[in-house]
Amino acid sequence: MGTYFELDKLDLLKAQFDTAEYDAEQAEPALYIGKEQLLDLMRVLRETPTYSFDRMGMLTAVDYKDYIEMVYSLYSRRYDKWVTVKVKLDRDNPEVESMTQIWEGTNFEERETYDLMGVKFLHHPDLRRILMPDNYEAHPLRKDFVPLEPRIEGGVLTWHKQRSMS
Amino acid sequence: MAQTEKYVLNMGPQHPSTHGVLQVQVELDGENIVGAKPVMGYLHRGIEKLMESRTYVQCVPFTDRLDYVSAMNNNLGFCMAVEKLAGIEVPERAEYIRVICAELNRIASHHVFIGSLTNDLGSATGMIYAFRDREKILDLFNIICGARMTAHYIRIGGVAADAQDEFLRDTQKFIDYVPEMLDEYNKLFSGNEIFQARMKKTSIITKEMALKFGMSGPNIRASGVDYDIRKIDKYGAYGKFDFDVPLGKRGDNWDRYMIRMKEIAESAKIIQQALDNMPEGPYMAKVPKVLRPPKGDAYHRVENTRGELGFYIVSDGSTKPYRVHIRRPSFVNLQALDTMCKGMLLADAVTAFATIDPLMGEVDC
Amino acid sequence: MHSGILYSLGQSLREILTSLIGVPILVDLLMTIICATILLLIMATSALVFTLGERKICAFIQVRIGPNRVGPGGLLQSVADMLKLMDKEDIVPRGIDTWLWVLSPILLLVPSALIYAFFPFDDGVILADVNVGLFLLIAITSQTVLPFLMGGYSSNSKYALIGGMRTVAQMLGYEVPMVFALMGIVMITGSLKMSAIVEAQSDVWFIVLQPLAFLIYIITALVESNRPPFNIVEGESEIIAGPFTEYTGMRWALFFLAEFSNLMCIGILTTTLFLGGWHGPDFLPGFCWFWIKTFLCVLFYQWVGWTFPRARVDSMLSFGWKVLLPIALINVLLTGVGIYVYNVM
Amino acid sequence: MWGKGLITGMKVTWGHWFGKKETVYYPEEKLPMTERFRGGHLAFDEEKCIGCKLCAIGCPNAALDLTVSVDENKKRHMESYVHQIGRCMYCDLCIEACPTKAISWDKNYEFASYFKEDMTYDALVEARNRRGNNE
Repeated sequence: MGTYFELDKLDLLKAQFDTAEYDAEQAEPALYIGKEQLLDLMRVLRETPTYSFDRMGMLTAVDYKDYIEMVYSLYSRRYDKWVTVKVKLDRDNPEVESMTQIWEGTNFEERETYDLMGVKFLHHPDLRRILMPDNYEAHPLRKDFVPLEPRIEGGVLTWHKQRSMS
Repeated sequence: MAQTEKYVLNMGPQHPSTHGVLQVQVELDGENIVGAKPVMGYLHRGIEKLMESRTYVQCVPFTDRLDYVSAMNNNLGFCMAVEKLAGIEVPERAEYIRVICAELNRIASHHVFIGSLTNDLGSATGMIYAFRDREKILDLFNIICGARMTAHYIRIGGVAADAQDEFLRDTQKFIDYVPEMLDEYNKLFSGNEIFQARMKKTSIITKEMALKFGMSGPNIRASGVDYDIRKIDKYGAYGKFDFDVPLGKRGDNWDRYMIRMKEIAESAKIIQQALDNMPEGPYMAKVPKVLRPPKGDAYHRVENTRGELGFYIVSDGSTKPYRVHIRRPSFVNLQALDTMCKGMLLADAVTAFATIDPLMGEVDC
Repeated sequence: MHSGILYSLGQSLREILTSLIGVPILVDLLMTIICATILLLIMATSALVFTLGERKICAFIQVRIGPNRVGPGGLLQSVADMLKLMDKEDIVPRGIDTWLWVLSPILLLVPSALIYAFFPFDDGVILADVNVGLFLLIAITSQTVLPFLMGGYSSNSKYALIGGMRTVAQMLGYEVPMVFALMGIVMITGSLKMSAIVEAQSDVWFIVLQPLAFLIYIITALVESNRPPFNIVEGESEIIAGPFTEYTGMRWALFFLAEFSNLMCIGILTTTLFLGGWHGPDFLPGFCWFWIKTFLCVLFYQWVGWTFPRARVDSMLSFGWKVLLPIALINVLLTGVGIYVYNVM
Repeated sequence: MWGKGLITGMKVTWGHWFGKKETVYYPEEKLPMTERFRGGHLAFDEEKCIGCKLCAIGCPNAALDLTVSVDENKKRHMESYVHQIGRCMYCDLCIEACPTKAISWDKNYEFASYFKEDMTYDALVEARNRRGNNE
């Protein structure tokens, strides 16, 4: 079981990036970062030899009703270390830099997050829906999601908002 | 002036060899593949969403349906994530039983791999032989938990019921049979020249590519990257067992096949050690009837048959998880399909689907 | 002169007909019709027998029981299969080239039925003992390519088209080594006549004199008849069913029939060319030996088919051109040298 | 090399040709079900049931539809115990939840049906029928 990223290194990062924050009280504090600096932070985490987080372990988004939080779990194979990076996004228009610019293997996971949570990834090579039908409009994993109604119109399956749930 | 045209062939979702409902849009130039685009979502059931409205205990049977040929591994991953979140200590005997079940299921899943691979290569006999042996493992699961595939045996805090002597005895019998079984497979396909000609030096994934795509499991190990979470994380009781991580050299189809053959032997080794050192004691930790993990989040990963299976659980302090995200290995691995198929023949595409071993229940979640 | 039950049976039938009609040309015509009918019946029943055989053999190899419900021990399974196929809806896909599509399965049956005319089933029992028998045989079996291509082209399906094109590639790759392999036999016999080839094996079977040619022939025969491991034309895991993808019901059954008829045909050819035809110890009549050998050959082909995975198109073609053809040529050379040495001694 | 692998492969298949078969003649010969086998209908024991509905609460898919009546002694009685097999995923949680072990699987796996309606049944009625037949 790999250990968590050391606090002093988190401090270093905090000094380097002005939007970086973490809760020192927690045992395994997540590193919060502003979305403008995310890409730079990730580059530093990946490319600095003393960090070398070369694997994007997991990438997802959580809908906290007021905001959407992107969660990145990074893993360093060389040092056997973990770090969690979190970004808070505006719920109405969530946009964040795509991690495919650093880890190409996040392509499908980002497409999934876009599909199910509605987070738009900037500079993503191929941002389309992946699990839901292409003409589906809602984002199912949001907390206020109401299933759309399937209807066949002119031989094409279309999706419509439900008329008043009573 | 001769003119050739590229054309797109839709393989799947109904096709004899696409492993469930995977659709691959293969762009062909004659029989040479120019590109292969996987299209998924045909089996999307929204398990992540479903879990948000179930209690933690009720979530466990849904993980069976993710990767339904290695259900025990999924149970294990989810239960360990919840245990990490709620701080539950699992008794040692339960850990051992978990390892036995997970490794048995790994063998069973590799049987499916071998079976579907040989079937895709046109030898239905190989499939029947592999499934015949898989049946023996499923019968073992039937003894220990009463279900053959959707086991729902590993629970939060331990296992559902104690392992009977009958189960342990029959497992021992199966482990004794493994070398004979592998020998038969080696004679029937590994040594077969046609088989080798089709597998060797086709659909190569280099080390760099495997790392780039974030692949995991046997697929990345076939490319020569030593990345086995059982070895790295030593979760559960895995730290107590001695086993090797087989590695490939070239990263071609043949390596991906041989890795799995070797892994079957390694899994048998682990099970043998677990059977020999099986401790006595309780099989279930004291878990509150109504489980309310503290507020927070936890990410736990286990080595599933197909790679790194991770569960990210967010708890808001209630009885139900606020958010569950599943990092599915075959979903991520599938990204390499395009690179694997490029420049190969149509017949190789089928082999590539088989060796990358995606399971649509897991891909679509 | 000829001996054997079948031959004398035919002779007495001819005598009866002659006494009834008296016009020799009509008698000949009638005899031909009767024989052709018998051969077609044999072909149809062979499909029934081999379907069951195939399913049983594959079941035995795969540690299964196999069909066992219809009739005693599942013996009538193939009848049930046939009834099912007749019962099926005849689906004609949209956008096909109707004439080619309809003709393809029918045309496929013609060459596979025609070649039965050149097989010596027993001493003197051969429908058309022409001087260029072997040549005609090879010429006619190559014709099966055309209906496959027609079916593949006209189906308006990419899978079928790929299958159809594969047939052509495979025919080009394998017809040549096959002909060169059979050249050795022709050199020893000094004749293309089928009866002469069998006659030449009365002492030593050609499998002893021509082991290399035998090996090449087995491989090429598997390719010719689309049997696994060389069933790339069908290749069910890649291209569904190749040229037959869009056919259903009886149309598909015709393909099926032709396939099994081809299987029996290569069994018979192996027997005739290499295993001494109807020659055998005297306690059984010649045609019995003929059929026993044929069935053993078919059994062997099925056993091979259910053991091996399918070869890939490119490796298969390069194997045909780069390995089999040189070996076949070497075989011709060796045979020539052998004949020379034999004659000198 | 040189076809040696092909011949060993053929030997393997030949070895199975006359060997013991793994499959069985199914309807005549049935495989035994294990003790813990989960499958079939729910065998309901009316006497043991205390009407606590824990099984229905524990069910992840709401496959159990119960109606309970309370008589004058404040004793709870089961009025109907509808099990929708179409929703059931045989996770065993209802049986484990039962404090009095009033339900168990009847282990009869032969309930395939042509009609969707047959997938919903009342375990209470079935239990009464079964008892009626036994008496």
